[in-house]
Amino acid sequence: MNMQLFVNGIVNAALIAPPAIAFSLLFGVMRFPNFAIGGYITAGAFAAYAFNVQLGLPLLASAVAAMALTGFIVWLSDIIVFKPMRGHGPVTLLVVSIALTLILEHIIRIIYSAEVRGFDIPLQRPVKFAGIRITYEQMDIIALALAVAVATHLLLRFTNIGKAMRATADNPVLAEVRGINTGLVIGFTWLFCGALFGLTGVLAGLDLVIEPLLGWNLTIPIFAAAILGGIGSPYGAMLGAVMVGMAEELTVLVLPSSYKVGVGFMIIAVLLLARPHGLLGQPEIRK
Amino acid sequence: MSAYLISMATYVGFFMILAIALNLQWGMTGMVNFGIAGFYALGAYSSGLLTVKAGWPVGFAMPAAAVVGIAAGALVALLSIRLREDFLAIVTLGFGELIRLIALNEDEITEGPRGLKIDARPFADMFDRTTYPIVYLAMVLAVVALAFFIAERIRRSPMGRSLRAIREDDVVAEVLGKNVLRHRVQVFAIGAGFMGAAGALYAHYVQNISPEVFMPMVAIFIWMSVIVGGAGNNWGLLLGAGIVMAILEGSRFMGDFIDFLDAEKLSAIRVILIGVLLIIILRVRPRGLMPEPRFRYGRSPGGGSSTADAQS
Amino acid sequence: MADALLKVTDVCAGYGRGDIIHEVSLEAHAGQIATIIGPNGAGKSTVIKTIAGVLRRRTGSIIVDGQEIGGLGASDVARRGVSFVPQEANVFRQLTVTENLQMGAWTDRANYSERLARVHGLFPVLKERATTRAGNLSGGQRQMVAFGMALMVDPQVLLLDEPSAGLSPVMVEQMFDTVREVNATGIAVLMVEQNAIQALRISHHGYVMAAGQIVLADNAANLLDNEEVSELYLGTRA
Amino acid sequence: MAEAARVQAPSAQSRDATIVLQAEGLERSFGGVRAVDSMGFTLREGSITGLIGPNGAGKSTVFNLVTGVIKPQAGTVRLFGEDISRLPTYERARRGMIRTFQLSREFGGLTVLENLMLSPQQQLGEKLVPLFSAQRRVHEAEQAVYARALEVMEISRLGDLRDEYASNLSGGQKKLLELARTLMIDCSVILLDEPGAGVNPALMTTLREMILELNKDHGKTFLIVEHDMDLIAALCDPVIVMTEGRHLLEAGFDEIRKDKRVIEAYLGGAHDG
Amino acid sequence: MSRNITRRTVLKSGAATFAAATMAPAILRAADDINVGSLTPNTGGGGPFGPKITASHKRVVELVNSQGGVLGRQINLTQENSETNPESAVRAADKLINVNGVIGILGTWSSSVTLGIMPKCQEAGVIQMCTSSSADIPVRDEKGLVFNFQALSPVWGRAIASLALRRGFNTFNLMALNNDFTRSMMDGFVEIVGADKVMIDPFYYNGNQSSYRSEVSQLIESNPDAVFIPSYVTDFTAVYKEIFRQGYEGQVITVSISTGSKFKEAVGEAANGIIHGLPVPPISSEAYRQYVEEAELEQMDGVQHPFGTAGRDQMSTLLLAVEKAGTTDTAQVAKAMWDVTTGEGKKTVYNITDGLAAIRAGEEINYSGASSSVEFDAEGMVLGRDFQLAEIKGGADVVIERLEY
Repeated sequence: MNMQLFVNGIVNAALIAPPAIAFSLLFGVMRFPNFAIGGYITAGAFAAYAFNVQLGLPLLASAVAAMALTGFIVWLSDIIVFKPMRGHGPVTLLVVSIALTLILEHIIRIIYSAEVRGFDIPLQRPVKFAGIRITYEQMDIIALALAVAVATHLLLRFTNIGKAMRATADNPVLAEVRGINTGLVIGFTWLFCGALFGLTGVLAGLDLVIEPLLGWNLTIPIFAAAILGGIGSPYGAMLGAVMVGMAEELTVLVLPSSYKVGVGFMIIAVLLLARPHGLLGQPEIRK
Repeated sequence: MSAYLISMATYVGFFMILAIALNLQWGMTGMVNFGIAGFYALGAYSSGLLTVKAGWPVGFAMPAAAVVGIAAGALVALLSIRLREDFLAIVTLGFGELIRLIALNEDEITEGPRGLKIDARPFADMFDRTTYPIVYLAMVLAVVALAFFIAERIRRSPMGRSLRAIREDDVVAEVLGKNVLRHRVQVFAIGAGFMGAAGALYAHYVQNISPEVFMPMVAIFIWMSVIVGGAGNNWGLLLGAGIVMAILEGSRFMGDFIDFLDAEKLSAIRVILIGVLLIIILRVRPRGLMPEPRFRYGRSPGGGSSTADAQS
Repeated sequence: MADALLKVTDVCAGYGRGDIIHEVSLEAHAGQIATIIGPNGAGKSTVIKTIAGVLRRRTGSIIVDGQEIGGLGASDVARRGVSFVPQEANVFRQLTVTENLQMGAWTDRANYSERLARVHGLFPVLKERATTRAGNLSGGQRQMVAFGMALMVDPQVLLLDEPSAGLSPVMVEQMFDTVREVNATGIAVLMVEQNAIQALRISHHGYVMAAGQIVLADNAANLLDNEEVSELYLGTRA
Repeated sequence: MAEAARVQAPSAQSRDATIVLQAEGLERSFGGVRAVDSMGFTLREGSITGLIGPNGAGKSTVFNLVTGVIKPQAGTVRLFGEDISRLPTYERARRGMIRTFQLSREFGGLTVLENLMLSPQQQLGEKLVPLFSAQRRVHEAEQAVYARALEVMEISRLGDLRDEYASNLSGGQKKLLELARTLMIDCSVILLDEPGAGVNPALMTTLREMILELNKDHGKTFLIVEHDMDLIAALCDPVIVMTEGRHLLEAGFDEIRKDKRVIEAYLGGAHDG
Repeated sequence: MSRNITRRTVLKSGAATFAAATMAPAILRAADDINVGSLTPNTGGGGPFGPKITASHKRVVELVNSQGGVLGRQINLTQENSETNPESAVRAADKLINVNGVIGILGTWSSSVTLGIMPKCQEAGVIQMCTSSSADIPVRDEKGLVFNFQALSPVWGRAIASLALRRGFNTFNLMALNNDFTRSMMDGFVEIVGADKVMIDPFYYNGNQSSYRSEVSQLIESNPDAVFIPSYVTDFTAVYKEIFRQGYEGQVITVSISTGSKFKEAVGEAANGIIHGLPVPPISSEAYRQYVEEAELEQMDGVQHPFGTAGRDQMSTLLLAVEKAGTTDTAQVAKAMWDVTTGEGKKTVYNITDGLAAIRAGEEINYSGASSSVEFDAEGMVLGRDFQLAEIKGGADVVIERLEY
């Protein structure tokens, strides 16, 4: 049982790590917690549904197309909603992003109603070894999450655009002064993160159910993972995802499962009280 | 029709109390609270359970709800006061969810998901059925006025000045000898007390409360009220609460005019409308419809008044 | 005298509604150092930020090497060979020293290794601490990184906003030595300084600003000798 | 000028004066790097003590440790003989120790007047109960604070800016405001972190005069971190030199400017003769 | 801005908005209409069902209006969204009662909404018709104005349990979505199978979670013969996918509302083998056939429309009762509800057209509905709904057993 819970936790973590990384990256550049990730993820799931079920594309192609479309939607949301509001306080933008997620969710409702949906692929039975059950699909999800983490790391560390992203997140005015077109970099960041949210939509659609609240349900764990890892730090977000994923699963050992959501929050609260800047976050000392 | 207006005004009253409380906590002191629904629920359940299960008279139960709110607020503030604002957001959100989960799961006490039926209503036997809603509205407005008076007195006082300083830079405020912790805990507790009182008023008004009432969406509406009205401005948020409720309720009447939309699409369009309006208002008036006024002291010649004159 | 490399004519700029600088005109020539001094709030930093494109000029023209750059954003200005070192927050704290220098070379990655070698030559400590995050450096070392970044391209014009602020006396000296060295390679330097006397001593030209306007322009030596200037802006030290 | 100023400053002869502030064995590391390493010093009543040293020597950290903004890993701080090491920052402030910051930290959303009126400690109107029970006395106290703020604005030449948001002030005006804020406070020790940074020479004179006046006429004790050696020379005796988190030496400025170690590490050639 | 203007602005804008928004429809409304409210869950947990209930309400009203109305008056239907949330449902009910002046609020679905608006409805004397299963509903209805078209959930639990026992399962584990409806259903289930056959304590999960993995691990850990999972379709779909993925090979039993066609589409072939039960419309009945035709649905073997059919029956019986009572006085209409639905030896009608005609012809009628034969007990709770257990085979529901009343 406990080993199984451990595996469950890893799968959870794999599901929330990519969006937590994206959320963190976005926070780094935009400096506000974007609650619209729920809407983005839902949009990704429905986009993939449209390509896969309605247009009959294979799932893999649908996933890629959904990532592209979500990236575009997310980028567009910046152009229309957030870009004109640069310089506003983080709390104002947070409220705006909540409004945005409500808008996205309900546009999807108008088009698709609240019915449950799934992709056009059969459910898989697990393989069993050493008392652990895991499906190939879940292994794929874990592998994908790792790939996203590594790819993001390589992107940020070794490519020019990645370095420019870090520079822009660090100090946008200086980046501009050094000749970096921060507008382009920010646009790329939205697109990249949007694609990750799209991917999450696909994976969450596989794992859970495609319905208008899909992304909203994932928002808090993602937010928690990003915060635990020290918001704005993509590597921390991966670690945070593992912790949140595990915490959610292991809760059932000590408390009724109906308290699961709350316990996740409690763990976050306790950790934040012990380390107010997250696990990998650095306190800032101003002179 | 007028009965409807009276009851909507009563709901606006609940929103106003919550908004005044949030303004005190966030608008004036900079403490983010996304757990409004939790304090609201705490007040509602405290007063409800004290009357239903403990047999308290409603006249004692309702103030007790405010006290419970104050205690919970102080506790939450003490625990989480050093957190950055976005972290405080998630901790308070978690507190709200925790309260809701407790109400949901501890059904031996709270009746859980089937909801708590509350019969007791203040002064109910003194008035007939048609005038009672007006009496209730008056009661709610009296609490709005009290909350407003307290919040406004604080805002204009040296304490309000310290609070705004803490909002700007808590480290410097502390270096200047301000007891930041005490200020924050006090203000958060007072705000939570208002929220508790609002919850109690709500509970005895609708007479049936269940955990589903206290979803985080309530917090979002109150945030919208404060932001749309103008953070830091108590008059503004009264306006904001009125506007948010007017949008929420007014959009119901769209269905009476637009026939071709089915109910599902219509309700989706309502929410979209609310979201779009919020974004537009914030775009056009980023500091709200009535921004925080600049404080000017004692400008009037010979007047010698040193109280803040908050006109802009 | 040859045509000025940087020529600012009648520039107005500011934040929000009002202008902070009014009809400012000044020049910087290749191989020379020009310094702006003046009281706090006079708008010195605003001038230099406007030239760098961090702030858009409202009227007037800014010409670099014969081309109008007024109205361009900071990144486009940087591409025109103008390298700006801001006063505060002038390094990428989360990036390593070397990554910072790479960012410096963003607009022109040709001859990267030669330039890196040159910057390492100027500031050997940057080579030692190549993989340290800039945020973990001391104030003086950060200033070197900032300066080094600006030199990772071959700028025509170097704009410095109070390069000596917050530096210990020995560091201030080094900094000014470096400015002189860089300038000797033919770059036009325009800087804003509080440390007016030391700055004017290495400068060719000086501008005195007050209340958003240039009130006096002369060669640096004359300004140093000008009694009015020393009383008002250099302190009563003489 | 420097000579003249130094004569006015309290001289090193008052060695036997009461010790106001005493720090011993302060230690603090950040991420494995020792920022402050068994640092100690004493401030004598009525002195203006300078604290100098190369960038990164740990001067600002010492300020943070002494005022409690950062908790030390070891060491004690005594104010008037009382161990304040465990006290929260605001309690230290209330015992008479106030500081400024290297980069001005004004309350940007408050007006200049409010920044000043805010500063007096333990105002009656800042307490919740009197606000509702003793409004008359609150009002009177506020009148007094207001009157004092007007005086201070006069002294610090900020009168024209009274209703301006502090965020709209220029860098030098902000410095002035920070110092003016300390004038509002009934304190005995003032720690200034680079009061001269970013201040032009003319304003520097005002600043210097204000510090001297506070010291001579009001008996306030100063600890000043500064890179401007003219200011240090004009005001400070003794001067403490820090390097690498440690107390290197303490002496009069004349002695320090001749010290080889100091010249090498800090002063450079400009001041050696 | 001076304070006075400010205050005025607040009052003005608030009052004006409300007045403008609320007066207009009141003017538009003809004074003589009979006003009926439909308060359905078009979003939130009941989102998949609300629109169907609403559509049924609307169809019946349109039909009646086109045939001249009831008591010679047109029916004016106002629809509101309960959002499956009592907080906004109470305000919606307020509007229906005070602005639209409805005689009844039909279609509430979740128990918390039905119970949440009950104090308001009771006070205003408004009839409530719901498909909620909380055992508290009859208890809190003090005026006899509430009619429930859904069997109470303990009844569901008991029926499903007895059908499951007959299939020969010996050990069970139970897990339920955390709400009132499912809680009492688990109690009913355990009551019949016996606590000794339940291997671990029944437990609850919350909807809208980001994963149900640990709950499922817990549920199937002891490998029982069967698991019973009272739930709604959204959470059940996610839970079932997880059960399948974790390799459970015993029997999954749930309620049919969670296994509609959308569920089957969403999980594909894996759905085969699930057993589900619920009170069913009498699918062999005439009323059900008519409903499927009216709603332009495909005739299916299974039981796909428990709430749509209930919506039809709610509106039909209410209007029949009005016609029967000859007045819109709600106390009398409520009394007439039994007259038109319950009792022996009356003429059976399957739709409102026939029913109205029969009443006008002076006949006693008994409406037999699409959701059930619609017989009420003394407390207004529906009696004798057929109950059926079906198995999903080849992507369709195959009835394996029926309990008929």
